[in-house]
Amino acid sequence: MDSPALEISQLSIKFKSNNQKEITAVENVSLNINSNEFVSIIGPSGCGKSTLLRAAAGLERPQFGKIRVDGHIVTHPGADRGMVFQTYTLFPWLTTYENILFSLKKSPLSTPEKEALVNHYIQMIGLEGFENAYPNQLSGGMRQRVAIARALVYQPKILLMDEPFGALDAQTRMSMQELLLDVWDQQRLAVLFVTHDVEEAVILSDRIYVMSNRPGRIKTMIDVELPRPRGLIDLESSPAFLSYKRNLLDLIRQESNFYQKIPLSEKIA
Amino acid sequence: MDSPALEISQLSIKFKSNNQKEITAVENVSLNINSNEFVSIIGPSGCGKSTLLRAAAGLERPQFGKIRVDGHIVTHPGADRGMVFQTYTLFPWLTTYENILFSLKKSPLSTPEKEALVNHYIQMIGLEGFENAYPNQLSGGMRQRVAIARALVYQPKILLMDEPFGALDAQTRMSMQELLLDVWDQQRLAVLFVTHDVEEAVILSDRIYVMSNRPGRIKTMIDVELPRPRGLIDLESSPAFLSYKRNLLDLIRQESNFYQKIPLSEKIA
Amino acid sequence: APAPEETTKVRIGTQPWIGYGPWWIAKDQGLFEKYGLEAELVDFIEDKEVNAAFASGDMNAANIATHTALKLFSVGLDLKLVLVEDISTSADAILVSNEISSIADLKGKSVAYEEGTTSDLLLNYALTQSGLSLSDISPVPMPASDAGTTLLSGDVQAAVTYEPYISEILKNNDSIKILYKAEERPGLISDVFVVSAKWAQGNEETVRKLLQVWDEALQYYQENPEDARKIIADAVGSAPEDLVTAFDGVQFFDVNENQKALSGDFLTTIQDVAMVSQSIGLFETIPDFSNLIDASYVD
Amino acid sequence: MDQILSVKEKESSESASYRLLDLRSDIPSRIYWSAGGLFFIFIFILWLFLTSLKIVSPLFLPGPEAVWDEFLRQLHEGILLQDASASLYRIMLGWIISTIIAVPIGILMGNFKLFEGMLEPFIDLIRYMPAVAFVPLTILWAGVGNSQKILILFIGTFFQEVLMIMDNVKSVPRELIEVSSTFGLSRFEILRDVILRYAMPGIWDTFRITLGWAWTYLVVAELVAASSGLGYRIMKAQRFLQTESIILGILMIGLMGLITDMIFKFTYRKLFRWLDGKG
Amino acid sequence: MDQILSVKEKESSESASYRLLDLRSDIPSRIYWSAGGLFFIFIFILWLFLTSLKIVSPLFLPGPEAVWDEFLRQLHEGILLQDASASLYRIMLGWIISTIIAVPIGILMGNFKLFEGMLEPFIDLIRYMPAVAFVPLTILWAGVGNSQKILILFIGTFFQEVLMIMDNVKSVPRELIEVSSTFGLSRFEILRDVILRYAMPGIWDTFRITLGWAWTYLVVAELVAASSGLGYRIMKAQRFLQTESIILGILMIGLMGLITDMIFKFTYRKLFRWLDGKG
Ligand SMILES: Nc1ncnc2c1ncn2[C@@H]1O[C@H](COP(=O)(O)OP(=O)(O)OP(=O)(O)O)[C@@H](O)[C@H]1O
Ligand SMILES: Nc1ncnc2c1ncn2[C@@H]1O[C@H](COP(=O)(O)OP(=O)(O)OP(=O)(O)O)[C@@H](O)[C@H]1O
Ligand SMILES: [Mg+2]
Ligand SMILES: [Mg+2]
Repeated sequence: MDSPALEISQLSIKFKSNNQKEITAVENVSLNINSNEFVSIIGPSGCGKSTLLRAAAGLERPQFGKIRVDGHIVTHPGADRGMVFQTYTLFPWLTTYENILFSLKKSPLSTPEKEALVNHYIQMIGLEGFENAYPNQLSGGMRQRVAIARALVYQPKILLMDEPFGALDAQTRMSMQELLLDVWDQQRLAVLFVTHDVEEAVILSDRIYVMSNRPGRIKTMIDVELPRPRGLIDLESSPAFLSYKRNLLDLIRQESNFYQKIPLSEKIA
Repeated sequence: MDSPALEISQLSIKFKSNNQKEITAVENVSLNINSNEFVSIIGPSGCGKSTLLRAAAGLERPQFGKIRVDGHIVTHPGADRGMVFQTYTLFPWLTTYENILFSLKKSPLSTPEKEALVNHYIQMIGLEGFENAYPNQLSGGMRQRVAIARALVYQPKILLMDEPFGALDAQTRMSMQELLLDVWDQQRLAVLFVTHDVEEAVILSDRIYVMSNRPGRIKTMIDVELPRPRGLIDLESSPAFLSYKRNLLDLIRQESNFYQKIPLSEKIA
Repeated sequence: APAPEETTKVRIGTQPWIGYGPWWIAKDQGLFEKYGLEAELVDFIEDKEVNAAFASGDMNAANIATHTALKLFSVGLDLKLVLVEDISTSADAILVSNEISSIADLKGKSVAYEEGTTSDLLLNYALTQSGLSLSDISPVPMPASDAGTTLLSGDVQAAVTYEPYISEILKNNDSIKILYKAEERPGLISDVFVVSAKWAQGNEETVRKLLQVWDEALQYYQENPEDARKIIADAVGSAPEDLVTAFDGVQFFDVNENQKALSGDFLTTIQDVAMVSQSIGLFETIPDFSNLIDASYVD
Repeated sequence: MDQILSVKEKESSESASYRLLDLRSDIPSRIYWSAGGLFFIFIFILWLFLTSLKIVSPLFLPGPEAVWDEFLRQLHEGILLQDASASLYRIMLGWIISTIIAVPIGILMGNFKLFEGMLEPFIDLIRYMPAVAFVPLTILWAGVGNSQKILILFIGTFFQEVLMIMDNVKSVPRELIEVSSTFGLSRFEILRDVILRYAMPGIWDTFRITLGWAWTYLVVAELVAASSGLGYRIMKAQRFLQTESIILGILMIGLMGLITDMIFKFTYRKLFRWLDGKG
Repeated sequence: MDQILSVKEKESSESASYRLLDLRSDIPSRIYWSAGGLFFIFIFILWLFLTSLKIVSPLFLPGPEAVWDEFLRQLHEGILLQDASASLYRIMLGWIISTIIAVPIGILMGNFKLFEGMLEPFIDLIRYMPAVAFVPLTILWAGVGNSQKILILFIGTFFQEVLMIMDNVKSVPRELIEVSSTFGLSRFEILRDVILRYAMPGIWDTFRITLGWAWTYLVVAELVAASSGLGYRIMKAQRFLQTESIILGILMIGLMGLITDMIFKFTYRKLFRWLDGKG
């Protein structure tokens, strides 16, 4: 098996806006991800990160270029790729347990096998006791954990995550990162992870692609050669980590820095 | 003038939930902020940060305790306190210019004075050329800049900010932080800033209150004695900064860490 | 009549009009059964609904006003007029408030009436007789059921309507009186029994039996007026004492009288009705009515 | 401590008046409900006043006692129950038929732009047409039995219902559909297990509203050749100027409508507990 | 390069069929509109077919040519325009009066729970009452002039309109009200400058929908003492059994309703450009 788990080549995606103008969301993007590789994409808001991920999932049709999973061209969404969305996408009428079970609908496993699997993941995301809670009864962090479990339980080869921790508070976020790294390591997943948090990208990734402002192209690629397993708290004060972070921040600031110091006028001060 | 700009003492706030149970959102919180002081509150999601801030704005009525501004008890919202909300609160039917002008409705200034003021702030937030754009035509970062300008333009003594940068991307966030520090410095504002981003709190604040999980109490108070002006990028690799950050992260992790490493069962691996 | 082995079903469209009363007597007294008929009297509120139901073929027979029969015939409906049921003498009338004393006084006044109905005919006839026309008054069209109410509320000075509304109005207010009654032109306002020609073909015997039922019911009415009037009053939803004037305002026709009418009198009446109908716009040209009347059943 | 307590007292007494007059603020449910009750009592007293002092003639507006007597009479004679059940039967049948057809078509229109484009302009044209005007046509088409009455109720509700169900279906967030497709579900499965499940509370609300509208068409439906029913009773009462019977009929229809409305509201809360996270 | 191009071609041809059948996917507006046009043509041909082959008697359903002739006749005689304008006048007046009263009450109910609690149960009861049943009562109350017709239109629209406006007002996000209060605005200023401004598009839509409903009440309104109007023409045609005139009247009402609907939709887009950020 030589072909990469996910191969995106020369991808371009355009949209028609309200007033019929064409917006190029993604332009000529190529990238590969091998199995058991953790790849992040960072870039300013609106640069096309979500669009790229959606295309990989089979939810957007490219105008040009192609996307291959294990060498096969992607045309539709499929159970080989799990996706965690930027917004909450739990089914509000299903409990935690049922939400996770739902994604196993098409699985050939027997019912007891499915149940064991669901219970395992509930335990792993630390939601024992919340099996019968509806999404509205869960906090934002809990919901996102369920969404991750739901995307993992059917054992996709590739996990696509679109700013999954964007809405979480600092401590929940850290726990989620640990959880994710463990799962990734144990299941030998290929992960494509979108974020706008530089620190998060460095902590998690083997490789980081930096995207430019619209039209979204790949501006730079950075290999993160920090040893694994990475202890999150210790990492943050290591010089290597800080240099990656600084490097990325610099790249990003070139992209957009609107603020110029202006002295307040006399009238106001 | 000896009394602090904002004085919160023994504040407790309870809510009735759907099923008539009482939820204590804020319990026995006391804190003071002097003018030209920048104070942050961090804490896990749902711990009562927003509720505390809303009480300071006069939008929630406390069950117990009191809030004083310049020694006077707060009962209603007033133009002495400006507030920037967690969600976008621009008026969608008004342009950038009109949105900022709107908050000057009750100001005794003359029309030309108002116009000059609005134009000044538009320049400061870097939105020249977007004066006539409606909120729907602006990006998230731009909208939040307008919201800040709108809260500043009528020159309140106290600025209450509820996770104002939570939804912004890394680079926009950095620019906004610089902008905010400058304004704060020039206008000698008292700022009460809610965030769940530890780094942000350290960068901006003179003092940080850490809140505990529900019921929201103040757990610790930390004085941040980093020199000002703080160059954002340089700061991040300074040992003092890193030690504050680490300290806070430790405090926060005690509050909630759901994740326990669990090996995946045989069946799954 | 001999007791038949099996019953024939007939659906008859009616309205709550005392002129159709004998049918309810027949129902009450079991006269239909006696003749081996299973009749269903379907009660409608307005003309237009009976018309539509009869036209749709849902009704085998219907009780309708003469001019309605002419109208249905003129639009090409295949129907036969087999019986003149009654003529109105004082059961249709023009009601006015006290200050009006003649038809001529109606000039310039507002008059409530239902267009295309007996009221329309009566009003037009009355106006023509006094040398006036519709353009001399100010017409206020509305359902006959509302016309009296409107007169009571003082919004119009005159209303054309029929029983039982007339009794109801007079009972409620003594500042209102009858100005003009249908008997001024006997037969102008009359009711007939029509059957679907298609259905009648092959059901000649049933039609004949229906007329016998009518005759027998009418006989009962004449012999037991108290009892008969109560049956009818119940059917139209009123109290007998409220309908005394109403009953006095109709003159029923039995089969014998029909033999004479359908071959003489009534033919001229029809021409008169047709003319007034034409003047109110019921039809543009007066059709040839020779195929409408079928007197064979009353022979 | 003393001082703080006094502040607390001041606040709470002040807050009572504050709450009633403040924009959007919640008020104690005690006050909320008694306001409604008091308003009903007010209307009742006004009615009593106008009629008993003969300010309005009883022919125009009968007094409450006349309506009450009429109520007792009809109840006693069994007419009232018979009318109510006849009407309820027609309403339910007309509405159920309308619903059975409206649901699949609404779902098609909400999910497939092709069907929306095909049917919406036509329905838009038809839905403003007055049901009353269809009465003679419905007689011609459906005779004078119950089917004609049900057809009128159908015409009165169907077209609005289809458009509302289309909107309900469209309210399903695109992301929920997309995430389901990443689990490998077929279009039909997504429709059944995701779109319909999500849209169900909205559809239920549409059911409630359209059933309410069906009641307003009852009189028109029972215009023709009915021999019982609340609408029929009203029409009949009109003939004899029995205003008290008209008012009684109108009140009964309003009440029946309110009851069916409340049943749907109640079952809504029971069926869709997940909406407010009460499990 | 060659290979990529071929992929592209394959995709795009495939995507055309994909789009039409896919859940929620947009289709070219060309297809969207022609589907609607074709459906109208289909209905028309069906009508022509049923009538010209005499499958349905002209008394039940007249052919398009008969309706067209009737249209030309009424147009020629000036009746049509006169009817349409008489009806339009009544509809507008009834609806405007209903709106003038419904807007302030709906605003009060949407902003103050006290008013909601007071009026909602009452309106809930009344709104299911059938407008037709009110006809005799309205004559007694308002005579037989235009005011009676307008009263009927009012009864038909007002109660639903109030509840809808209440909901529109309630849709204003609490944060917008709160942020305005931090600028020191009074309750009245917030109401006028924030709540109403925000709720305006919703209220405009309520206007559109309720005006549409007013059209469905036209026939009932023109039942009594009208001597012109589309509803009157239908009633009269019913008595004279002129089915083509009935159909013409119904079509005209549908069309007029559609036109007023479209005017509101159009002005909505013009008035509330800020909604989709087109400036
Ligand atoms: N369905 C669509 N129709 C039209 N334009 C779209 C559509 N989806 C995305 N866009 C546009 O494409 C561009 C890229 O959007 P995208 O959501 O991929 O950005 P992003 O990088 O994910 O931003 P964020 O960090 O805010 O999530 C944006 O300008 C957006 O407005
Ligand atoms: N109006 C209300 N009615 C009932 N409960 C409320 C209300 N407002 C807040 N709460 C509850 O009070 C608690 C504190 O809420 P608050 O919004 O202050 O938290 P927070 O710290 O701002 O959280 P986040 O970081 O997610 O914004 C939560 O449990 C919340 O559910
Ligand atoms: Mg995105
Ligand atoms: Mg908050």
